[in-house]
Amino acid sequence: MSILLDRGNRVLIQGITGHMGTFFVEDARRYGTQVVAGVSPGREGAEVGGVPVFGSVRAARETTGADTAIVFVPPAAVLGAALEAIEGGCRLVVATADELPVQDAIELRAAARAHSAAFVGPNTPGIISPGKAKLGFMPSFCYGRGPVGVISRSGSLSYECCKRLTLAGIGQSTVIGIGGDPVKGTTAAEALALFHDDPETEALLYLGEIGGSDEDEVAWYAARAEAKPVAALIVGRTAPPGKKMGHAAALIGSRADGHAAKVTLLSDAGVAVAATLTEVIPAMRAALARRPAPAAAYATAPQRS
Amino acid sequence: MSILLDRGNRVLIQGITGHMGTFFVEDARRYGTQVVAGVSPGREGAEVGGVPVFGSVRAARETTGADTAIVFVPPAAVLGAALEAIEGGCRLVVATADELPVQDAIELRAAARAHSAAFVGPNTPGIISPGKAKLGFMPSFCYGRGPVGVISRSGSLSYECCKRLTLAGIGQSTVIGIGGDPVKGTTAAEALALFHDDPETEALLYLGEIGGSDEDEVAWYAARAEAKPVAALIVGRTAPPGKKMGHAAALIGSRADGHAAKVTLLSDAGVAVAATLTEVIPAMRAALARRPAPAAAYATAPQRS
Amino acid sequence: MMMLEYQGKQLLRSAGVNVPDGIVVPRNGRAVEKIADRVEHYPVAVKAQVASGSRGKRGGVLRTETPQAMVACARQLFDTVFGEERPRALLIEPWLAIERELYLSVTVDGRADGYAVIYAPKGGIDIEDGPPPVRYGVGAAQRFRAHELRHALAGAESDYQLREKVVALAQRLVRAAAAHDCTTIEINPLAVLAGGELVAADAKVVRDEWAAFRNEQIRAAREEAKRRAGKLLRGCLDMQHMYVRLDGDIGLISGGAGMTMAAMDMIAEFGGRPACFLDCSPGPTSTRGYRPAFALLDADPQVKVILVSVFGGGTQMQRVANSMKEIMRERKSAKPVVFRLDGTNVDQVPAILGGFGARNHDRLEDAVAEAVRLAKGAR
Amino acid sequence: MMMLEYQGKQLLRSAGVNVPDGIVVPRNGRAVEKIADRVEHYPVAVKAQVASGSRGKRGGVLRTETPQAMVACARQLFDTVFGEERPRALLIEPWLAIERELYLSVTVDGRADGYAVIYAPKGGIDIEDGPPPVRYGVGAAQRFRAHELRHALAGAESDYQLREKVVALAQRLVRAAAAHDCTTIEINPLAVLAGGELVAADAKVVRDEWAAFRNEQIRAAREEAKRRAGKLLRGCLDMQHMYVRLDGDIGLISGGAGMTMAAMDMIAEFGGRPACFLDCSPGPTSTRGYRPAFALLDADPQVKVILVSVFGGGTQMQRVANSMKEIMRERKSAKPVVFRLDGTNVDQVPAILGGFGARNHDRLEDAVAEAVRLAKGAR
Repeated sequence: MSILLDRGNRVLIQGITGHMGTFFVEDARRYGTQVVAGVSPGREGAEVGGVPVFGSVRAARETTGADTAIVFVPPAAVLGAALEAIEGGCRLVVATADELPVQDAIELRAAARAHSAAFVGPNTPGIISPGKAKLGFMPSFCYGRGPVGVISRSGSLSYECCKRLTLAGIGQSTVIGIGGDPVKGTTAAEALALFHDDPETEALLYLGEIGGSDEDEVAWYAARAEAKPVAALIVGRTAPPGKKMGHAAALIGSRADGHAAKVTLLSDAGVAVAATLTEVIPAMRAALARRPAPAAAYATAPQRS
Repeated sequence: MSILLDRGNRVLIQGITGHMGTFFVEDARRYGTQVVAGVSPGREGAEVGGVPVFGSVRAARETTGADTAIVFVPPAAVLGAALEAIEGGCRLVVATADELPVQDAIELRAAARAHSAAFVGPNTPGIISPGKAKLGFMPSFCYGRGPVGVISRSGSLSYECCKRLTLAGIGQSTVIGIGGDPVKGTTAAEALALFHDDPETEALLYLGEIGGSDEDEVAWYAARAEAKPVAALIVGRTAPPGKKMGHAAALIGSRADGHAAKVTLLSDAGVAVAATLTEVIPAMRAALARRPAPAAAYATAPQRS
Repeated sequence: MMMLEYQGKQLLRSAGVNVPDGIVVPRNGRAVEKIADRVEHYPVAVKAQVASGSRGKRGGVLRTETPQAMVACARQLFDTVFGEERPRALLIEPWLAIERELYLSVTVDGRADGYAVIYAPKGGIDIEDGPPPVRYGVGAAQRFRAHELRHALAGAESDYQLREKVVALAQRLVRAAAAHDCTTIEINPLAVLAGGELVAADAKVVRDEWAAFRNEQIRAAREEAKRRAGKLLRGCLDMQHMYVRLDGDIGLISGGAGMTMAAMDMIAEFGGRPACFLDCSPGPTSTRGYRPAFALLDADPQVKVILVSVFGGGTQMQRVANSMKEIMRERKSAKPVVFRLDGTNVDQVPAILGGFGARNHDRLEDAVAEAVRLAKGAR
Repeated sequence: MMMLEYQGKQLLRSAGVNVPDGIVVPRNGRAVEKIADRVEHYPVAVKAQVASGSRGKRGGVLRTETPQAMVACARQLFDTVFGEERPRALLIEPWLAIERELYLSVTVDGRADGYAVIYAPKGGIDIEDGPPPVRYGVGAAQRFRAHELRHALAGAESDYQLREKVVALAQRLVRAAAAHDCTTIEINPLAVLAGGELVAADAKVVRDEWAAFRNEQIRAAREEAKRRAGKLLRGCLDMQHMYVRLDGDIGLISGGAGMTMAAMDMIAEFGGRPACFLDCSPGPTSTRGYRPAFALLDADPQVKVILVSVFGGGTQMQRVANSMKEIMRERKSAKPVVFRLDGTNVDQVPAILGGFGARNHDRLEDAVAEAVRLAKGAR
């Protein structure tokens, strides 16, 4: 198992005729992702790397049974494209774009909730279930299949950390980039809930940063008696207050936004917290050491890579 | 029977402590309307003419079982008050206010549809089911109970016409002011559908004017084989093009907006059209003369006044 | 409330829409002289800024090639009357090298429960004169869906790259309309330039005056409209009266838009001619409210007789009758006044009117007939 | 993007919010002399217009009673440095007779899936220093419900008439925030005057820079920020780089906000000090993209060594390596550069870097240790 994405997802690419879309066709397919359709209005009838192009999500879905979308269009067009996918019945929609106005993220989140679709993004590399499928532009070689569910506010940081995990022999069930914006298609809390219900996931790694309130949700989860063990890395210890550190949400505006407050909050909730990157693997091992024996935790035996 | 409003409605007044609200308590009750509650935030615990005042629709409904609301608050506050009533579970909400921004009307209409509530207004005197109840500030003496359902875009014009009907011995089942704004809580089409299903209503009088598209809906209804007979008055024969005649929607912007086009449209659909006020009673009589015999028309015998 | 072209274009520009880089020349003798210094490239379009439509057909847009010709055009346009108004300003823009003209508008439409987007592949003309345009009913602004408009446009616009640009622009217009309380944003023509770029060559923006409480621009425009109105009309506008001047001689003081039109129509039916649409119901139905209406019509030489027609619901008619009594007592004009008051508490009216020698007509027909008779006698 | 107080108040005024009737004095020697002519009533507040916070505590707001004192205050404020900036303008406002100070803000809040309204019955201070304020999670702007905010305020604000005014104002603020792509509108203090009127005595408005494509004001403000930046920084901003200057000596050229912070933190952990947060990932990851980053850090005397740390997903690392090769060839500075490239196609990187005598570090730890060592040596 894994969350949201596995070999079964039938993927359509919005903006398939663009640079990113074209690159993704090959890269994702090489990884095992079922790329079944592209959407590019006005270019219907064309093919990109053997993938048929349609003029609308509806046409693509009717012909190919696509149920998952990834959006590679310019920021001003993301709202329209992602709404089309969400309301057109896709159960998972990923929009990687950064530079999306927060108003548009607010609308997309509301639409996804209304249609019971999972929306991942914006400002994220996407989601990958190692050994099964990838839906985004993360570097495939960093990932290995295993028991750790990873949630990250930051793209590159998740590549770095997952490579460290994989080199340390710790595989991942699914790695989800929830993105660095304040309003998220999938929040840390929602990702935690999905991982909690996923039998393959035995422990969690949360990659957070200063600013925002996602860490509150992680702490809230970790403090529950039935929680799976959680490790976390919080970056931004050296970030000055009042300055936006790249991500819209990475800004220390109040005391609770700061590095120390977040580390304390998470530690108090029982999270194995890495205050810097060098401590990630030890923290992860500490969390994994706390997992219950598999027989007690799952009704069915989890699949391992 | 009647539509939307009868003796059963339990009415709450939003803005009961204001000038209009206070006047309405007495006037409506005198007519037989069940006024059970008022809402005036911060004034909870007070009474107006013996009616208890609450701080919210929720509190009013919980204590009094109110299921119908009339909104007498300043235009800037109408959106908030009417949304509270619609989303708070009232099945009928009347907002008489003119000067409501059309954006707010758009939001209210969407909310009413989402909650399956009837919303009447804005820019209307309200609704009256003669001999049963009134929810608005129309002059009671103009109305009498009977078989004609009246739909009007204009307030005073409906008083004038209903007085003429009543003096001519033609009573009304319900008189609904749909209002003079372009976006309406209840459209002509929706009012027609309600009257069509109302056994007491045997014929319809539609009071329209230049501009807008309500008359298209009336013609569309009247042209149906099973339609109840319709009479109509269209005012504005002498209105110049390109000028707003008081109502936001009463503006001749295209050929279809003009008086002649609307009269032709309705006449062609079989409506007995009065081109001016003096022809209303003859037109109404012509329509009533076309009604089928009651036994053929209804499964159950209609109640008559 | 219609904005002048240059104001509408400012609004469009603020919403990220391409508009020509124009110069606004206010109505002011000295300014005309100085225009030439600010224009760098010719030819330019010199455009009269007037609220009335069909400006183009009436010669309100002139193309000029030289500074001298431009100043001459500017003077000429400032001296021209369009409809009933002289230009309040001129807009001088680079003359666009237009490859194609489109039509695009966003407007409040009851059938759509909100906004509708209208598109025609051939712009620059009255949209009613062409084939039926594409209409996409949006509803509330946040209900705009790019793929729905795209689908609607598919049959009418074969150039898919242009179609995408129109979709993106329409999305921006719908958002701007809602954000700025506009009831109409019409771009006609929407110009396609050689590089495929879309530019709003003209702009008609109508704003919702009832949103004045939350929009300073609208509030200021209403104040400005009052300021421009004569003193007498301003008195009426201050009372929220709705006034449209017509060309007849029977001044109508009325209540309710539909009822006012019904009275106008009946005046015509009885052989008379209404001098105005004057709906006094939005303001106070008191002496204070009606006084400016009488002042306006008494001062208008075209008005021969005044017909007061009010059918009150929330308005209590004995109060209206008492206001009439007060106004008649203080009034200087000798123009005859005909009364037809009806509605709540009308039973008290005849006595009050009788108190100052006036008579209330039970039926509108009788009042109108009397007014028409008096107007004919006065000619 | 934070607006200056006077700009924020202009936005509030346009949305129908009461603000004091102020005069803006731009940074300009002559203007200071002329202020006195435009002020009719004293006392006035002379307020430095700076983006940095806690202006009040730093003496950026002065009360003056006379024209002479005002001019003196204006000169003094123009000469004062707040945080890192001198005032770009002054705002002169009538000194308000405040009966009570409240706090009201609307801000984007992930927990609310959109906007949240924050209210505190005691304003004028840092909201964190008081008791927990009232927080109403709105969500999308059109989800604002007056009765929900009213309910939320019931415990904190006992004056029901004031409560209703706060509800009406909050509704306007939420609408304005959405209409104008603001991420925060904070009014602190929100002044209650003797008549019960609410006036925004201060305003902090932050706009969403990603909405620049549909909002000309935001686009213009971004351009203005670039214009104000030095030439070198402007080169980076033109490439969409995100730059925050810090006080260390290790210049960091990095990709990804989180990864950049991780590298900063590791530098500190290893005993070094980062000179900046410089995330180059939003722009082109090409020679064109990285060149201004090197130009900026090479020219900064505080920077002793440059650490290039990029972990690419969509970015192909052989391209980044080739860009580095090109930049190193054309670069004049002798500052040492340490590389740690990883990610897609990293296997091609060592050969390319080796081609110009550089070495790629496999692990960030090694690269950081090397950079810290070099920086210490350079001191």
